[in-house]
Amino acid sequence: MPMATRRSALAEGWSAVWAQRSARWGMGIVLAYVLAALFAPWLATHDPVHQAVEASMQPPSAAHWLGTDSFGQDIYSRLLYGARLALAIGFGSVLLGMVAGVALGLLAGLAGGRTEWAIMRVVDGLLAFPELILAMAFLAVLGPGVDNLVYALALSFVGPFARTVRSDVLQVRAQPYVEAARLMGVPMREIVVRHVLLNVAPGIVVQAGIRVSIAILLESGLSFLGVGVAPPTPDWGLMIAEGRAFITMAPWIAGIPGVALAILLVALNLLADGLRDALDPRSGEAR
Amino acid sequence: MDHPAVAEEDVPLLSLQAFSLARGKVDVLDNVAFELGRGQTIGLIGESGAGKSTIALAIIGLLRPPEVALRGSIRFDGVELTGLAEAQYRQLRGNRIGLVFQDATAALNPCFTVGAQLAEPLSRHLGLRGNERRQRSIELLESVGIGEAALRLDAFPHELSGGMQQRVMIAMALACDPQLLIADEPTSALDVTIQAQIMELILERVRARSASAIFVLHDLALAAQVCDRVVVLYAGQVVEVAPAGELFAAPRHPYTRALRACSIELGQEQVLAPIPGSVPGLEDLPAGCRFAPRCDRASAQCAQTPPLVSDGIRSVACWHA
Amino acid sequence: MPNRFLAQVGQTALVLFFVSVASFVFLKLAPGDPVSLMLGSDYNKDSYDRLFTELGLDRPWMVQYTTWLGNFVTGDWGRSFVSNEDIFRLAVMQALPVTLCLAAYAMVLALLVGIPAGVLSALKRDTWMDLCATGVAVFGNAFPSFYLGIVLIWVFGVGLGWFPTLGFVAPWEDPLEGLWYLTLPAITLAAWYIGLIARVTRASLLDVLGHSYILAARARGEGATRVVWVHAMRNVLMPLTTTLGLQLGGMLRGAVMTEVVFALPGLGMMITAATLNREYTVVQAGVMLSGLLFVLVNLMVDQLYTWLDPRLRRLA
Amino acid sequence: MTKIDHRSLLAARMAKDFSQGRRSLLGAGAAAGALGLAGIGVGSAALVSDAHAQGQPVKRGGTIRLGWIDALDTLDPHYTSSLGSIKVINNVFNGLLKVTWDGKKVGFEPDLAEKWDAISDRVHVFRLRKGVKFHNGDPLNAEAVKWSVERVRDPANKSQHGYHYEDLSSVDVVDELTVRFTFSKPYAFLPVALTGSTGRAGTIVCRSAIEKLGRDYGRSPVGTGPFKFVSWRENDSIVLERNPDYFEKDLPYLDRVEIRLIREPSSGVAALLGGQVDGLSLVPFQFVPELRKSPNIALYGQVEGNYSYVGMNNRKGPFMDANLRRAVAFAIDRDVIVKQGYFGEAIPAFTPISPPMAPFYDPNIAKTTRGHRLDLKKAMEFRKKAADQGEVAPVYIVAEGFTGSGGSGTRISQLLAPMLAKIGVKPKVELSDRAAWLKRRNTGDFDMFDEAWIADLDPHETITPEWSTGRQWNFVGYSNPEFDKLVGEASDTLDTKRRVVLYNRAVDVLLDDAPLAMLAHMKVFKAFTKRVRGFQYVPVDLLNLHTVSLG
Repeated sequence: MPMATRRSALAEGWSAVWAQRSARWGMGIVLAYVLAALFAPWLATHDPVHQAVEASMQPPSAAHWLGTDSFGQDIYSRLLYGARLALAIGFGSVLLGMVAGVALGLLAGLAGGRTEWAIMRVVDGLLAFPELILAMAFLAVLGPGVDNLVYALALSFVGPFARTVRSDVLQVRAQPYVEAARLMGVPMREIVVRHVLLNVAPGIVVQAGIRVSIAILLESGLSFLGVGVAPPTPDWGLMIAEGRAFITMAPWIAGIPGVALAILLVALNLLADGLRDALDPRSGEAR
Repeated sequence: MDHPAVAEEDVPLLSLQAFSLARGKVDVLDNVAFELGRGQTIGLIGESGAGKSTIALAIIGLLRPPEVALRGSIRFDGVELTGLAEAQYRQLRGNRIGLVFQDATAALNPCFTVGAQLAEPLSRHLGLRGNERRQRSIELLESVGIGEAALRLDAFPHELSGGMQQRVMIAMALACDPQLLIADEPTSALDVTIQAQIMELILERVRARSASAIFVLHDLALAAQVCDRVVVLYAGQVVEVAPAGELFAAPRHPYTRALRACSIELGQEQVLAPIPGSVPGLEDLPAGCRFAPRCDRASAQCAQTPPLVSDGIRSVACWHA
Repeated sequence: MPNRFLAQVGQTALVLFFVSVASFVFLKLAPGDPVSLMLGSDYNKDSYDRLFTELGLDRPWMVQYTTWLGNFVTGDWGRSFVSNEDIFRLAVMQALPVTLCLAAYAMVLALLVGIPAGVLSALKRDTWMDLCATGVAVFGNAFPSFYLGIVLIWVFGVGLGWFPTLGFVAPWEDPLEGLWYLTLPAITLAAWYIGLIARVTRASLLDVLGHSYILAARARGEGATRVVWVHAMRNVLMPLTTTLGLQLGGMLRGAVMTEVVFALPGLGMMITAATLNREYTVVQAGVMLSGLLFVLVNLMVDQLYTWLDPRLRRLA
Repeated sequence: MTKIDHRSLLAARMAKDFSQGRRSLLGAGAAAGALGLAGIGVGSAALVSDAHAQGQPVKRGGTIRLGWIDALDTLDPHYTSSLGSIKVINNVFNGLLKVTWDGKKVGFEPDLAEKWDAISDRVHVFRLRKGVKFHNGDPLNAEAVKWSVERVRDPANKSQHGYHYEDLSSVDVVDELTVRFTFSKPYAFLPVALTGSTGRAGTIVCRSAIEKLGRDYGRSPVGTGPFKFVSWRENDSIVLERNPDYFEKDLPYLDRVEIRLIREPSSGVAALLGGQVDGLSLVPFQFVPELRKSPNIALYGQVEGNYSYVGMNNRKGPFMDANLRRAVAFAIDRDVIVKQGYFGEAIPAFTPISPPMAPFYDPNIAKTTRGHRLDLKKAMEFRKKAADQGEVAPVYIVAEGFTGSGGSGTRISQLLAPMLAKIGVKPKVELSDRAAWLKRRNTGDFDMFDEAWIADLDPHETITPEWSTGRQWNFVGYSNPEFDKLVGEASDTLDTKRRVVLYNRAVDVLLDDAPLAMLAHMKVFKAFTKRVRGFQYVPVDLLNLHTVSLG
């Protein structure tokens, strides 16, 4: 069967992804979240930071579809606005970490020898650092603010990306077709982009999918430790952290954002699995 | 279930009647029919994608509902296989029917030693244990021409050469003296020098047991040498069945003739005539005779599917044969 | 193979050195210092200065680091500023064993639940069972550990009273009691890994089932269970080990939150408290230990992986 | 336990109504914000332990398990700043006097000092109990008291509680069991300073142990109290055991005390309800209603001597303008703060003087016009007079109460936002961890912050060191000579009536300048299971186990 050319592979990849039922579910949910985040102002029923003192800690009702938190703020509206931050922090930090990590991984994988050795020891150092502490210390240095939070989280993703990309690159580099390309005089730069990067793509995409969920969990952990997003910003991680103190009286305060986060993470994983199955040609053929 | 009581000569060991197989909406096999007598060898010939391997897997029961939909019948040694319960079918596999895979390297589990994988059919079907089983395994390896068999037993597949691995495959398939051996292109993954040896080995082992064999091949000339009869497949349909020699000498179906034309013969000066176009994808199968688009004698009549007409010895499915 | 081992020891030393420099610099740059915390609201300039100099925090950074490193290497890990406790005793004798027990117990639970869930969702691919098995498994790691911990405390601890929700009994002293105390924290920590293990098992099982040797095994008459659990799973172990090796670093992230919620005096708690108090000597000891743990785990995983993969086993 | 009728003698000698005011300025690292601390009750009678009331026979022995959710720093009384530590210290040490509570008023009773002769308003002679020994066997004599007081007083040791003895010129050993204090000026605050842990400076420590252990003394204290120190496992637990030769007869009843250190407040409450601990050192506000309802739990607590406030930087930034500060003070709806910030477990604060400071506190201040209260009209008036008429965005530094003081770390800032928006003040909230927050507060790098001064019993300790010019805890940099004069004068006179007048005027000056905006006086709770008997509640955030037994 003739090897499909790379360009059409991505197009064909997407249709393959769509073919998988679970991936379809995943993509649908993620899309719903993105839309909710974009159209939050129109979908929300209340101003997310409006405190209705008399209506604090109310269970879901007609007035407040998903209940209110300990300040009387409407949880449904905060959930929508919170989606913005969750996606921004989640995808932002992962993309940043990915770019840096992939660059490091590629460099290490391709350069080999002393540079690879040095880079991998730096990466090991990053990985050896407990993620939460790395983020907390780095945030303490940078000072408060969501942008600093994204940098802090991104730092703890550089390690894993670099590591997986490097091992993928080493594997791909050994493949005959890369050697063949080089023999045909294809410049190294183009080889890296066309052959190595595209073959490494499935691994990166799956990593990214999983990492987004880790990013949001880490951010919630930071709120738990008392650093990170400043209240009253509507943010899932903060809502869960703040809600923990009212778990017996008003479990929905932390429960609802928790469930929202859980559904997003399930969707991301389904999407990631779907992408993995679709973009990884070998698994497709063997079926 | 041991051998069935009635084993007359004339009842064929294996017979496929109007056998069709569909995977989802795609009809992979359409109305396949042929018979295999005891001690006989038959070859399934056709370009890749014609459904040769599918037939092999269907016979041994590795392609069954719910993955695929079956119609028609496969009778083996008097037993209807299409509806057989999985528990019974499992007792056939590796015991009464052996399968040799095309690429032995991929068909041997990298994490287990040769001995461990060889021992499986022996213990499951013949109940052999311990030393007796090990002794039997060594004999089997020696019977397929593997030297220092005892050493090889504890080796991992990646430590053997391609040819050696193929021999192990054969030993495994023949471990329980099956009545039917199916060899799915057993030599195409090997280099030419070893191909002949392996093919010779299989034939010799099959004849030694007066077992029947199905060879899945894509080389008409090889089929002619090795098989008693040959079935030609095109896009999931049987287009011609005939004794090997006659088929090779006087192919009647246009597709078989075309196949004959592009197989190289030593000492013959000939211009190779590749068949124009390629096997149609299983999704967009033309109505009627599926070879029509590539057939030089195609006519309006070919729009209807030609029946398989038999004259007692040969049969062909073409309005103009 | 001594030279490979020596190389790895060398690498470890360099990694830990890098980690210690990074944590030192981070904590020094971070605003706030242990002394202002110790004085709390009773802050006054002169007690601040006294303590600041007494603890040697006024020396130039370079001096502070090199003295710390010099002592650290010779086994004197110094004393914590706030509690004046010997850090080696605190970190190695007290905090490390707690985290190790918790992590081990959690990993066992995660494997016991994660692998079957992964196999189920692989075998029943794209059916409702696959979706719900993946969903449940992934749901486990969708909640931050601290929240999951608190829910478990209130449901199983206070509500049903099945498990203690607080404190630590050393399993090496009293195994039954120790494990009983560690059950809820272990579940909290394991939840994260169940999802991960299930997903990796599903993916690699699907991949392995596509190979011909599975078909060959069935062709030999092997039963479905044996084909999956012997032939297929044996090959799934390899990718599973590599992923777990990479992910074990994250174990401490979960441990930090779990230990805080369950009041377990582990490494995670120690490092977090010390970071918040800007006690750089304690943080460095903790991070060095977690770094060492991380590297050792990776070495172990490499060895396990080499043993698992026959092709490599013969080379090593 | 016969009580020598010393107090009336002292009361007659010192002043007509020797109302004991004193302070323990604490702001424990743990108490940033409203988890709050101790003061004296008003109205709701304290729960005096039941067993003793009915005279049931007390069951001796047993181990009590307690949950500590407020953080500890050191167990060295002269260097601790955490109330979490003080609750432990008060079970391990004694002072010359001790604080008691009869349900209505705080009292001072002899502890190590049997007799207190006030020769004049500057010279005091104390006669010590006989036969009292430290846990390591050293005798408790005049020499030990002198050494201990000098340890705190000596500037070289730089104890943060040294200021108690600023006016102490000398401490002399009269004889084996008699010691004389000579002050340069009358010191109305003395009783406070001399009580055990709450006074910190007055706690008597063991010289030989300190010389042997040095800084480790804080991790293995040796005192004279009812319980001896056994062990402290970092981040895990502290264990105390019974001091067999404690000088109070038959006490203590318990054999052993296990204190679990818990960082996550809700886990602590869960442990209490789950029966894993017999008591909690502190109860987060939001759990109080639930514990009140639970039949198996006894809750001790009421409004104590504290106040929470919003500090505004007088040195730089928008709040240098007094009118803007005044606008903030009158824009805050304290009922919402009480209901949402402290879940109803507090009362609005008009002035820093809290209800327990009986003679100084005016119970019907609400009816007067004194102090800060919600008055939007007045707030807008001040706002219009303010220099900057545009929208003001002051930097509001907050820190979550991770160190155990519950979730109120950022609650106040969130509740204030809508209130201040009405007067065109939209604070920019900056969250950081406690270390960074303390650094910014101590160095004035903020425009606003909120905190609480806790466990005070006397106006002196609750406003003087916080708002006098140049004092260490005057973080906002407030300075008003008239205020300094008034509080200085009030500290030097013993006549309570005169002190009331002076403090009222000082408070009015302070609140008019409004370097702070008053918030609330908080209730502080301890909770025990019904199994625990004989706990004597003292509204100064103490958890004395002397008389506690397990039913």
